[in-house]
Amino acid sequence: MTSYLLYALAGAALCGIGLFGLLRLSHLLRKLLAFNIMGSGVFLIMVGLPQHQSGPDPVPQALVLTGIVVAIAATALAVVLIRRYYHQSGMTSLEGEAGSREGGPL
Amino acid sequence: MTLEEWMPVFALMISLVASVGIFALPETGYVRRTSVNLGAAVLKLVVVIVMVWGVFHGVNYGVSFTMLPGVTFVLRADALSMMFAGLSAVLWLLTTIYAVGYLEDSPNRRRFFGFFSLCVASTMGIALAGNLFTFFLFYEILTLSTYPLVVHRGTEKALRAGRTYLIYTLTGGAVLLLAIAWLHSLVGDLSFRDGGHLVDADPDIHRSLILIFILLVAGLGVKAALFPLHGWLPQAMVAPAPVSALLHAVAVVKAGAFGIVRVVYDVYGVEASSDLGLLAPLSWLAAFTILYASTRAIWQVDLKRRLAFSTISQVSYIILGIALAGPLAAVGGLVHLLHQGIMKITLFFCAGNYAETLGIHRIDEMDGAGQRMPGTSLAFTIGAFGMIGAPPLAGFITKWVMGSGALAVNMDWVILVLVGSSLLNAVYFLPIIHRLWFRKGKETWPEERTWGRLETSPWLLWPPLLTAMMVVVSGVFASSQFSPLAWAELIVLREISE
Amino acid sequence: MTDWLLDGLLVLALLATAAAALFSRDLFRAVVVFIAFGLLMAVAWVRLQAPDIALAEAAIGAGLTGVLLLDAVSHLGNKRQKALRKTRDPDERGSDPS
Amino acid sequence: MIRAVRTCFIALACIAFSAVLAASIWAIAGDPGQGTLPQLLSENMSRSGVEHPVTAVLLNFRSYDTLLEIGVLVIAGIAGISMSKTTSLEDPELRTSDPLLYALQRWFIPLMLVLAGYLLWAGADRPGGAFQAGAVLAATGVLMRLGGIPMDFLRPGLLLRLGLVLGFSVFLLAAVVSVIGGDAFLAYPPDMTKPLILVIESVLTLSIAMVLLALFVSAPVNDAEDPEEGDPS
Amino acid sequence: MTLWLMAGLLFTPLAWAVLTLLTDFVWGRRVTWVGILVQVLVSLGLWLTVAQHGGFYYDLGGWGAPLGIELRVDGLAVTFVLLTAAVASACGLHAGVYIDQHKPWHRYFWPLFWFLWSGLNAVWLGGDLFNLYVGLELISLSAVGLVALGGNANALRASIRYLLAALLGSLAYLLGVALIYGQFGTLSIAGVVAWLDNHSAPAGPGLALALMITGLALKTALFPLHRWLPPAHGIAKSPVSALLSALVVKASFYIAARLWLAFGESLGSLAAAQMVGLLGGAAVVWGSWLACKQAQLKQVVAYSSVAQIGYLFLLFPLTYSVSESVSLQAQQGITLQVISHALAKAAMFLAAGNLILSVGSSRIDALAGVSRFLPFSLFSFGLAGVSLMSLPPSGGFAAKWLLLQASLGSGQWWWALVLLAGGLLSAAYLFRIYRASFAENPETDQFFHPSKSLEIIPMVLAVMALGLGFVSEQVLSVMALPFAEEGAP
Repeated sequence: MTSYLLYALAGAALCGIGLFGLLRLSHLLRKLLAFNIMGSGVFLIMVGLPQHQSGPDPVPQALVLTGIVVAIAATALAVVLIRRYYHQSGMTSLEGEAGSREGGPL
Repeated sequence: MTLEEWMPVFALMISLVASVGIFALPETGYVRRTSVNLGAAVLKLVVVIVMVWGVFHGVNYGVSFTMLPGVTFVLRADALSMMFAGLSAVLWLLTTIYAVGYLEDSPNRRRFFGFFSLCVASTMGIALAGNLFTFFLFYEILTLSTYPLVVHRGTEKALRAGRTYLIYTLTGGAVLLLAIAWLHSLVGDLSFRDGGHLVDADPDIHRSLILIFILLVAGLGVKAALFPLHGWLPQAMVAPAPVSALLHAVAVVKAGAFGIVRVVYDVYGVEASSDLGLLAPLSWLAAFTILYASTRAIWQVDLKRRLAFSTISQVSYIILGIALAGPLAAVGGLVHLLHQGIMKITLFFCAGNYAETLGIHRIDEMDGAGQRMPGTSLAFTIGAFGMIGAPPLAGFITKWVMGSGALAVNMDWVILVLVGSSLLNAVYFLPIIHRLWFRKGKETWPEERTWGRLETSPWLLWPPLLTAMMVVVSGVFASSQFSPLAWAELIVLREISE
Repeated sequence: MTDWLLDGLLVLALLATAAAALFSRDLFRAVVVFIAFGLLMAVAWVRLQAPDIALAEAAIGAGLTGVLLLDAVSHLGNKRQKALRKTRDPDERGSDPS
Repeated sequence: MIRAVRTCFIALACIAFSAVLAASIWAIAGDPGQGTLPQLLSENMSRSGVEHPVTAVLLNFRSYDTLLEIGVLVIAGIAGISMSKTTSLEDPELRTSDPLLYALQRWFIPLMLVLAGYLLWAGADRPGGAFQAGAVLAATGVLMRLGGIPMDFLRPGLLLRLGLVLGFSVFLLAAVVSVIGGDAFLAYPPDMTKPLILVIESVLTLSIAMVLLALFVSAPVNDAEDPEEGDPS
Repeated sequence: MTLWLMAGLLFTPLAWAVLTLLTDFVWGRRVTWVGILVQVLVSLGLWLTVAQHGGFYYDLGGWGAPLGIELRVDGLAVTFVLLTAAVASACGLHAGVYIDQHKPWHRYFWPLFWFLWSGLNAVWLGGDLFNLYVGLELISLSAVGLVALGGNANALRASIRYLLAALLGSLAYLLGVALIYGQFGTLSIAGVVAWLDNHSAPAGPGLALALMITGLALKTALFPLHRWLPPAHGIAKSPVSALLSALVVKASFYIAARLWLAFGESLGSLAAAQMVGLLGGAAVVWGSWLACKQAQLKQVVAYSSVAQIGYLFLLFPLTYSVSESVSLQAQQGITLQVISHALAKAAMFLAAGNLILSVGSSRIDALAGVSRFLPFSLFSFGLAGVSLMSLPPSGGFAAKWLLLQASLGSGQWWWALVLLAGGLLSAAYLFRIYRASFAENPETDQFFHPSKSLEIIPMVLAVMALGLGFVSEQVLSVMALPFAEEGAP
């Protein structure tokens, strides 16, 4: 067991927390926070797991950098959409319409 | 490609191209549309006659290509194909003439004629299909292209009938597809072959083959209106008369019956089918359908519905004929494919004339129509007597040959069915004839239209007279070389000589 | 040993801030905690010997995302339809089921 | 009540998910396949044109990822400005009058600009690079914006759009230049690798900052909308 | 030559995204026409090259896997590249006329469109797990942007929901990639396959495959993860709906299929395969049932996508531990299903857009009388429907036939029943629409007649879907051995 693996396992826990938030919370900004937390968990696993075996590895680090930029792009897009949605409808969750009582995106 | 390869493609494409052309023309282009339509019908008749001649002299028309891995698309003309193809080519021409007159001044004619030609194209495809896969292809296209014709009038009743029609035929199609796919996965691609493929099939798959046969008959039986799958046909009579005449009396129901003939003769083979014990139950079912539908027909007050039940009953003659598994009975069944076609189309043409000219739909309105429309009524009478089986008309030939065939294979009970059916036919046709000629008519008809000196439009009058004449001719000259009977004998001869 | 202690504490802090960011009653506070989470992540990346990611996380993950979200919260927070949200938002429950 | 049950159910499912995931990680950690990638990477570093391995991976070995990733960023920017109001920048409501912020600005902005420059320059051989520098630059912009400094180039117009795609287009051109020489897409000419990467990084920095900033300022919302298809309006 | 073609294929969409961003809508349209021409020619050229000389690996930047990113240019990939070229150009041409050029935000339609196209090409050709992730995100974000473009609250709700689902799916996929990299130390699919060929399958990465496929199934809207799809596809503008239904959902399915065929034998299990197939079957039934219940035309078409997507997932049970020939039949069937559904669904959405434009309402019962006055668009809709109902001679029928053969050949006859039931159910919801259009409306022609170019495009697509059945053999033979894993790096 190296400290790398510890972080990878912490990443697994973060994934769980983030997933719960994404599925259960209804406020859209909170969902977005949950998405980012889950993303962080994935990144930790991505770097921690291979480094546990072979020491610092620049390839997954580069991947995570790419991943972070993609995540910020997605987050920013989501924020724009959410703000416009709020502006048009006055709502901050997707549950507005009758018939869709579940908060999840599924 | 050689001419032998091109001919079936021509036969198929003529109606298809006509259909596309009709759709491309504007709704208001009556003259151009009619010329395209009639021109295509004549051309097709010529092509089919050439092919009949060729097949008679042993030319092999055929073309095929691989459509999917392990599956070929085959068009091929054998004697049986040409019987069905000839029937539909002749009747297409007559029905087109009739329909031009019938639909004068009504809306949506482009749609009607476009889909009508498409139906005929798929009928031709069914006739020329060289294997079960190709057969199924056109069988489903026929289903689809008939739907717009059934709901043509757009009324609530028509839409409901369309729905019933679809539920029956699409379900039947699905069952048929399952059966064909299953058979394909068991024994590979099956082209239609005289004598069939399954004579020495592995005994291990016998149970599967029996099940597949049941599925095949169920799938095909929907279109052939075999009891208990006949429910859609009387409802579909809401369609315009030319549709009922060509499609629901001839093309669609015959497609089903034709398919059963193909399955029994050219896929399973008569020998294998009867060895598997499949034909006896089929003949019982056909016999029951004959009697049941004739009985039901008696109580129908609507003329077209009565004719529809009559169709259900008559189509089962074909199935009965081949299910008896004797060559003579088979000749009787096959010849009925033609005979019933011309007789029934005569009756439907006449029913359409009564409706279009006098506004008559119900049988109790027909009193005295014989004086008002003598030509139409004469044709109707000939057709009805043919159905009953009065000599020397076409229907008599069928029953005679089939009866002798049944005796030849020691199935005496069939005679009872034939006699019973003739009696029932008489019970539901004779009162109509009585009303036509011997009852005094009322002064006014429900909706009368006049054409000067003529009883009705010549477009409407000549087709039934011609077909009625054919009923007489094919009965009287049954023993000649080119009669339907002779052709049916040729088919059976080629089948059993394998 | 100190390393292990440090790593352990960091991991615990990460999990705690993550949970707090998701389930804190107040949305504004949630975002602030999320920024803290981002900074902790940056430290974690340093511990994972990934200084590039650490820099990026600090600048992008914590910094920009945080600002973006804070800005969004200030716009969404207290304008219209507060009553509407009250019935729908689990903010009011504030439970932390994880 | 139903809600509480559902919450419990989802919570249990998520805990189970974490547990299974952790178990998998544990199993993989105990039974590693022999990856040869790190060795391969160090063998090829000399041909990459830069000294820092992460930069080498990002901008040379796996540059296609980076190219597409900038594309993703540009998409987000496009979607952002497609919804923004045109005359939002002088919105007085947005201007903060916090003296602390002013003070911060006076000191921070130059400092941050320097930091961004350093990060960019460092990327070749040390941690740092276009993303970090771009992010810092964007953060500077955000500060300026909060401080009410007008930044007219962020008004949705040709200039903004040009800025959005500048880095992306330069990268793309560099990618296709090699094809003319008969090489693969994205292959840099051997003797120009380092300068090309530097140029790409610099313009990327600018563009990344632009996109992030555009997304930040595009938040004020344009009211106009399309009717739904088939809506009689 | 191949070099130029590949570079053109990768470069054109990205470059056109940049160019169209700098112009307004009308100029963007003209520029797009040129781009479509280039892209179609390049795709065709590449397809011909591969058809003649076979597939190859293309090393981007001159760095081969595992260090660099390799593109896998095989028959299947180029077929999908060509399919994309056909469908996307149709949608692009249609959109150029269909979309209101006076709304200022519509200029952003073109760059998003081109980015979507480049993402699709990246996914078809991708041979690198992480690169596929980036490609997926490129697709998702541009698709979400297109749905949201100028949208009202409903469109925004749909697009946010879509975005969240897509992001969650991508994260699950990325998590799987992380585990795969941890286990195998490489990101190249071929590399992992080569490793698996030489070693016994390890226990850990089974979850990785499960995660990736679950994430991709979410992005493909497999039942029960389908709920984001109908609102997004129903509310987007018709050309966008067409792109989304025809191509975007296929991209994630394509990756899932490639992963399954590469790793499924060693990392998957029979239970998982049957489970996925079961969900697919449920999707067919449930999606069709819901399609029957919809009152809006485009919602019917959108739910039909949910049902049709269900068929695709029959690939999983029909290729797991079955004989080589059955597996091949299933793969060919699914490939044909993807192609024919793409063509038919695009035609259907475009035709639906025309119909809505004509009758001025999106409700089905507003279609009464359409069959008399607007036969052309209705005809396109109907022809596309033939393929969706998988009736002959359409490509859908060819696909169904192969799948029937595969399910009967592998003894899994229950999938045959699903296939047949699905065909009947799709007839149920489609004939509802035809039926409405045949109802006679006593009024005269009060419909708006869209321009001919709008009407012809869906017709061309529908005829292609219909004719696919006749050329299936040729199409499949170009794909020689679909999904073949030849030549490890």
